[in-house]
Amino acid sequence: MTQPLLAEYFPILVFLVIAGVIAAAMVGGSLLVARQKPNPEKLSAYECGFEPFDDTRRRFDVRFYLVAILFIIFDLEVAFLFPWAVALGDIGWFGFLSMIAFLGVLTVGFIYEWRKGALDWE
Amino acid sequence: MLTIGLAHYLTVGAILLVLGIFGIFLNRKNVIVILMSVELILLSVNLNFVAFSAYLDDLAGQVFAMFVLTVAAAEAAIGLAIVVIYFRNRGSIEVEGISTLKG
Amino acid sequence: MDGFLSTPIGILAITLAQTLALLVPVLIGVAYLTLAERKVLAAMQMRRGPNVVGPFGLLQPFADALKMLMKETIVPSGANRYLFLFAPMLTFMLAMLAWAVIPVNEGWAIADINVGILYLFAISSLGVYGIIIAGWASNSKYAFLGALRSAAQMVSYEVSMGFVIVTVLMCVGSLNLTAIVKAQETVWFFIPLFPMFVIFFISTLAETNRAPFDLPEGESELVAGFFVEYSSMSFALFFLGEYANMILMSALTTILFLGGWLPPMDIAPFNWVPGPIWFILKICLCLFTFIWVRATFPRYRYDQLMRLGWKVFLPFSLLWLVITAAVLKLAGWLPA
Amino acid sequence: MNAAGFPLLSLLTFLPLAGAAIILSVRGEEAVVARNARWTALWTSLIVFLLSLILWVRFDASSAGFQFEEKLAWLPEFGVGYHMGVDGISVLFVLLSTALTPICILASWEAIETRVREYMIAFLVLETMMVGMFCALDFIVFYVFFEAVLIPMFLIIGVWGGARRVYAAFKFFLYTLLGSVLMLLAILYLWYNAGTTDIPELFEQAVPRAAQTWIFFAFLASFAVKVPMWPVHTWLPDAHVEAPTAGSVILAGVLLKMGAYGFLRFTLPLLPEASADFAPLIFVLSVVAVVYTSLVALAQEDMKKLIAYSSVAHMGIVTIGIFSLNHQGLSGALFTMLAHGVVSGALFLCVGVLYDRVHSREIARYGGMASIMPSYGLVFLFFTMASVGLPGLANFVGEFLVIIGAWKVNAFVAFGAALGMVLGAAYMLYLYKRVGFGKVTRDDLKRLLDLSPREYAVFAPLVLLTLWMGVYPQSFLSFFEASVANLVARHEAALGAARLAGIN
Amino acid sequence: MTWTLALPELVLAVSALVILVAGVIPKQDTFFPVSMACIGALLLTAVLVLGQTEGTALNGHYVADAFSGFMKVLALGAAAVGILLSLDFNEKEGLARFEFPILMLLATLGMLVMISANDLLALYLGLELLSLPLYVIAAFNRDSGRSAEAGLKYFVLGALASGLLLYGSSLVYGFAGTTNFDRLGEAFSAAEGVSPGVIVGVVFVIVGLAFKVSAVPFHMWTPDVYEGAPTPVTAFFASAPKVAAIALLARVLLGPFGDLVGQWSQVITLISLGSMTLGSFAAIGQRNLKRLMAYSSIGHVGYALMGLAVGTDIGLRGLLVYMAIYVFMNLGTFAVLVAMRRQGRAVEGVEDLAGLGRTDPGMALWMAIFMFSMAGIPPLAGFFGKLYVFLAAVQAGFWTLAVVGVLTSVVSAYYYLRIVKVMYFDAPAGSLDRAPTSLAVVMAGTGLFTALFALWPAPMLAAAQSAAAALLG
Repeated sequence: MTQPLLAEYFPILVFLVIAGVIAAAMVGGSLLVARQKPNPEKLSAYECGFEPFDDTRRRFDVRFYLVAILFIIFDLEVAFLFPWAVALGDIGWFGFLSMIAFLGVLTVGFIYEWRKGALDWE
Repeated sequence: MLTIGLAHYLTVGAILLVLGIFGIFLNRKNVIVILMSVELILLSVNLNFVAFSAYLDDLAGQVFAMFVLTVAAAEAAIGLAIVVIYFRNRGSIEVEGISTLKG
Repeated sequence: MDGFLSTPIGILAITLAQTLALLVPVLIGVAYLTLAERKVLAAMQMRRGPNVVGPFGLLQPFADALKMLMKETIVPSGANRYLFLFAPMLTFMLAMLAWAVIPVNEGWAIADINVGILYLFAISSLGVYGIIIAGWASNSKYAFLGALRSAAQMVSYEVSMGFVIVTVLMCVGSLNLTAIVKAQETVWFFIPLFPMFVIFFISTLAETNRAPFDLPEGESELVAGFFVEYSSMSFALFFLGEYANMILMSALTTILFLGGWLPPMDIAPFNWVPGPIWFILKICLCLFTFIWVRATFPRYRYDQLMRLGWKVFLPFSLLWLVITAAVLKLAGWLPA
Repeated sequence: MNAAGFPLLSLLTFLPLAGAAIILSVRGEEAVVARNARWTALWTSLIVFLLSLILWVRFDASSAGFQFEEKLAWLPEFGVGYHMGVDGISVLFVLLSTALTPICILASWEAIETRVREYMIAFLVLETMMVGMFCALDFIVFYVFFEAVLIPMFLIIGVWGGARRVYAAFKFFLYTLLGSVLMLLAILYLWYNAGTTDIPELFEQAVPRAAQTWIFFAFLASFAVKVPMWPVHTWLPDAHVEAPTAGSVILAGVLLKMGAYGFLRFTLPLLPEASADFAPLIFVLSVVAVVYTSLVALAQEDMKKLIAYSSVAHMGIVTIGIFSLNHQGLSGALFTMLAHGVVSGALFLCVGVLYDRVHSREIARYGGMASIMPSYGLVFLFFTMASVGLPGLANFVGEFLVIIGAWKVNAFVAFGAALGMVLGAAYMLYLYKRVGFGKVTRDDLKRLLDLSPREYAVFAPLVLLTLWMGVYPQSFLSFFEASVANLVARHEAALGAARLAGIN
Repeated sequence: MTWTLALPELVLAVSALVILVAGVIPKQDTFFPVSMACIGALLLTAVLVLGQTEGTALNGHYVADAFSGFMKVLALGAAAVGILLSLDFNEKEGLARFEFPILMLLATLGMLVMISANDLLALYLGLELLSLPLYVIAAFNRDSGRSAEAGLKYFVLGALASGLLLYGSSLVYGFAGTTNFDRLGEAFSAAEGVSPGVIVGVVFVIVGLAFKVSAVPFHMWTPDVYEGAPTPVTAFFASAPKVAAIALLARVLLGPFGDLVGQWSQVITLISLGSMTLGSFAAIGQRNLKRLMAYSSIGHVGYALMGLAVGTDIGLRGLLVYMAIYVFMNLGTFAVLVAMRRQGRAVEGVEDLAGLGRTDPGMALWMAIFMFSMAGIPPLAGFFGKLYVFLAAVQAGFWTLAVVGVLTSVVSAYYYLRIVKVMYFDAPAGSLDRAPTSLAVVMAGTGLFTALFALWPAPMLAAAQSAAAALLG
């Protein structure tokens, strides 16, 4: 524990371990205690009583993918905003306006997406 | 206790880099793996930057890492978009298939 | 004794004790939240709710737990076995892990790290993984689509949540959760930042897949969403995770906007009540609102939900962020 | 600027381009365009020729220096300028170029039927490049013109040539380009060494002894291909055979002289020691060329190919003359170059006359032409004799001087050159015997018409020139007397200085 | 604040954003007006670049000098012509989406940032700002498998390249302690030896940039991408980004790493040799013109890098002149390639040019001029580019480079001549459609430049000289 930075995070590690143990214990306990009697009908996928027609992991609406990309972009924007927000008092007007310019660029991107219908469903 | 020094970080970084490069060139299956390898390379770079930054007690490295993260995100987005287009045209993203253009 | 406590083993022992001291109440809270929800909903719908097991049905959660434990764990034939079992564990662990940084009172955080809010934000983002993995590993269309919808919905609202948090941070000047609470000694942030408070609260509903945003598990279309194939304890873990997340989000709302453990006014009799009690009370208030909303509003359509997230919340919170920043800057109210 | 302040050489160089521009701007029906193009090209080239006669008149033969000089800044920071001027060595080549161009245009009047416009443009551009090259007094400018010749010539062979024109055009282009780029490196070295590429200034600077060998071989690579010397001559027969008649004329008449001119202009003055050192090598190559290609010529079945090989042999004599490094040798080489330019050009035209009528160059296809086409037979005979070196006709003077020059250096070399002359007589007369005399083997030949007025117009100046050069060579020799003397003197001085340096 | 120095970039960035918003709002198709606006923005930026003062700005991340001015004007001009080339083609191929010119504009912005970068961070950002739009426009033809494949390949190798470059940057940063070029330069000029970590870093940086300029052995993507991408995109790829990447390479190597010239010179020499050789030999067998041009561009990069390898003032000047001339020839050639359509369908085989000399003499003339110029035959412009780099090599005693250079230029002359041969010697294989005015203008403009450069080379040489002087101090 020589490094104070790591010491701060030590409880989180403990937390992780305990949470993991609890979760595993619950699943494992159920596996041990409960009666396991599998049969093919029980194990088949839930689909109104008949066999699935095709592979489940098939192509899906590209919009989900679009949402993922938009999320990445905006989340990164947020990631930049965090330090900026904290340090806003120290960085003066130049710092303030830089971020406004950055947000402006993102806004342009946002307007573009909006107009192109990337945000519409159906 | 074991002290983790700069050399350890650099070694991990170098290993990640090599893994990434090999992932790109030895991968015979899936384009997505290539994208992941690229991310791995960028990860190794970030590790280097942050380690150096801590070692040199200089913030520039961390700033650099932030920018790399951002660009990596944009790159991943574009990469995925291109893979999607490719898939729409070909119906497959196997690496073997990417050889219509050659000569 | 002092000597023992400063050895690594001692520190480990203390941390373990602290962890359990936090986790056990949270788990019990989760258990009773399920009961509370049923009770409150019943009351709102002029019913009685569970009242058979124990007095007023107070032992109902334990009965449920026992039933779950005794059920067979079914792993569908086409599923990816390990991922299938891992997904609920992950969800549960993440829901627990976030609690490590929540300050219940001044100095009562197990890990009072200086980037606490960032940590919370990160951990709650990871929740998507549990859902995606579950949906993918189940090899069932309903689960898969449910997972996709759920993931999309969560990430959509996370963005505006991020903006809201940033707005709060501007007023605080620190990422530390304790510091955030302390900054509200004069005024709780939900008053000056009321619009952001509203956005944040609604986003937490979406983030936890609660009504009216419970599309991913909409019974009528996706039967139970991403965890349709789950049974037994793994199902219970998802359930626990979801409710733990509700409590967590309430705690976060409390910390960010409702002054954490601070009393409404620093005068008697309010300041006689200890901080943790205030904290729990505020959480309960939020939770009640969660349930209240569920009882009141019909479910959103998916397109309405996405529209709300991307076309209303996002631009609005972004705009409000800029306005707040500009006002703070112009008025010189920024924390040094 | 020359004394009159009039940029005569630039005018001579770029006037053809103006003609080309006029042709380019003409639009309309194909026949009209073709007629226009022919006339414009002819008039342009004639005007250029007439202007070039001013050179003849105003040139001061007693001076060894450069005359009609013009100088303009071009790439000043590198010491490269647009510098034009002529001396005794180059002036007659300018005239040769300007004289042959109108003849070529006239010769292709009817032979070229397709894409006349482009053809005429190519020829005028070619004229610009040839004149510019002989006038250039800056090494880079020289190189630019030297190389640029390839473009129009490539197109002339490739577009209007015979069956294997593509192969021939590529071979021609790549062979010469390969040689030239090596020379470019040598030029760059000299440039870096002297800080200038101005030729008169370069003459003042001694090139380090160690570098001379390399530069010599770099120059040799370029000029030997152009001359062409054995064994890099193989592009020539192909190019000659496939090129249209006028193309062959220009190729033999002017382009082959570019290599020899390069030796005279650059190799000898700039690299005196290396030239002296490697003269034996050149002699060997040249004698081999003379003898070997003469023998090859004997075996040819194709008239053009035969004349092409004869060109290689004649140019071998030229290189012998140049590297004999004495007054007679150099004068003889220069004279042979001029004479060969006229005579071999005329011989190609003679072949062209037959080819236009019969569309075959096969020797066996002909026979008895002298009786069917008497005037033609006479002209052909005249030039055959000139080529053989009959005294009184052009070639004799030059070759005789070369043999004298060579004799002074090495008797075997002189013997080789003389042997070449003998063999030359053999294959040329054998050619004439088979084509001009003998039985008329085919009936279609009997209906052939004799020379047309246009063809008379083409041949007349060449006949006159050949006679003039043979009968009164002094009028040409006097032009380069002073320059050659100066060249020899400087060469010996340089060698002497080097020897002194070596002794000390 | 000194940020006003970066006015050209700012103006370009703002105009890109404004045009994007203006282009997306109307309901109808805005491809043409947006393209025109983009060209306008590029020209405006070029004017601003010409009026730029010198100095550094933005905490030393940004530098403006004669070198950056020269390269920027070149890149901007090439980009403007690139958009001009796309106008007609995109309409006919159904690619007339207004994003196209804007992506080019953004890529150009990236180039400007690269050219003016005075810090590894700025370098990286500029490079990525350039690359990301290029990945997209390589795959711009969404319905073409070839285009998608080109985009994918370009993306994968481009991402790998920037990864390697970054790794190198991280090593340089770590072992030298700074990312600023000026301070790096000071660090390396110090007497004590340089850490091997830095050398490794520099090599990685060179590798990354060599990918971008498609120099051997990092050229693998070039032919495929050039062939697959839509032709105007290929034209753009082959011109402007190359200028920027070469500029960056020159600035990085001669600026901060100028004192390590002994170390990197060998690397660049090998790259140059390889590029020249491969560029000339591999193109011989190509039947597809775009592929052929890809190898040709590899070769040209080899020649240009020759100027860098020698590391002298003359060498740098040669590099600049070479790139400038290359851009002109290249854009002209691609104007012809873009114009190649038969009955409305785009064709790109060498044999499709057959008999062009008869069916469309004008276009054939320009193409012939470009081909002879690329082969380096005087008096066309291409010769002068080669002249300068060869002079530099000879002057610095890099004989291997010079000799290999002239020999490969003879080899490459073969395939350039082959195109001339197909156009003039072969029988027409059906005529091509008449070139639209915009392309004809580009052909004529670049063709006249190429043909007449010899008449008045002084202005460009003077500009190159002052640019080189600015970089070498």
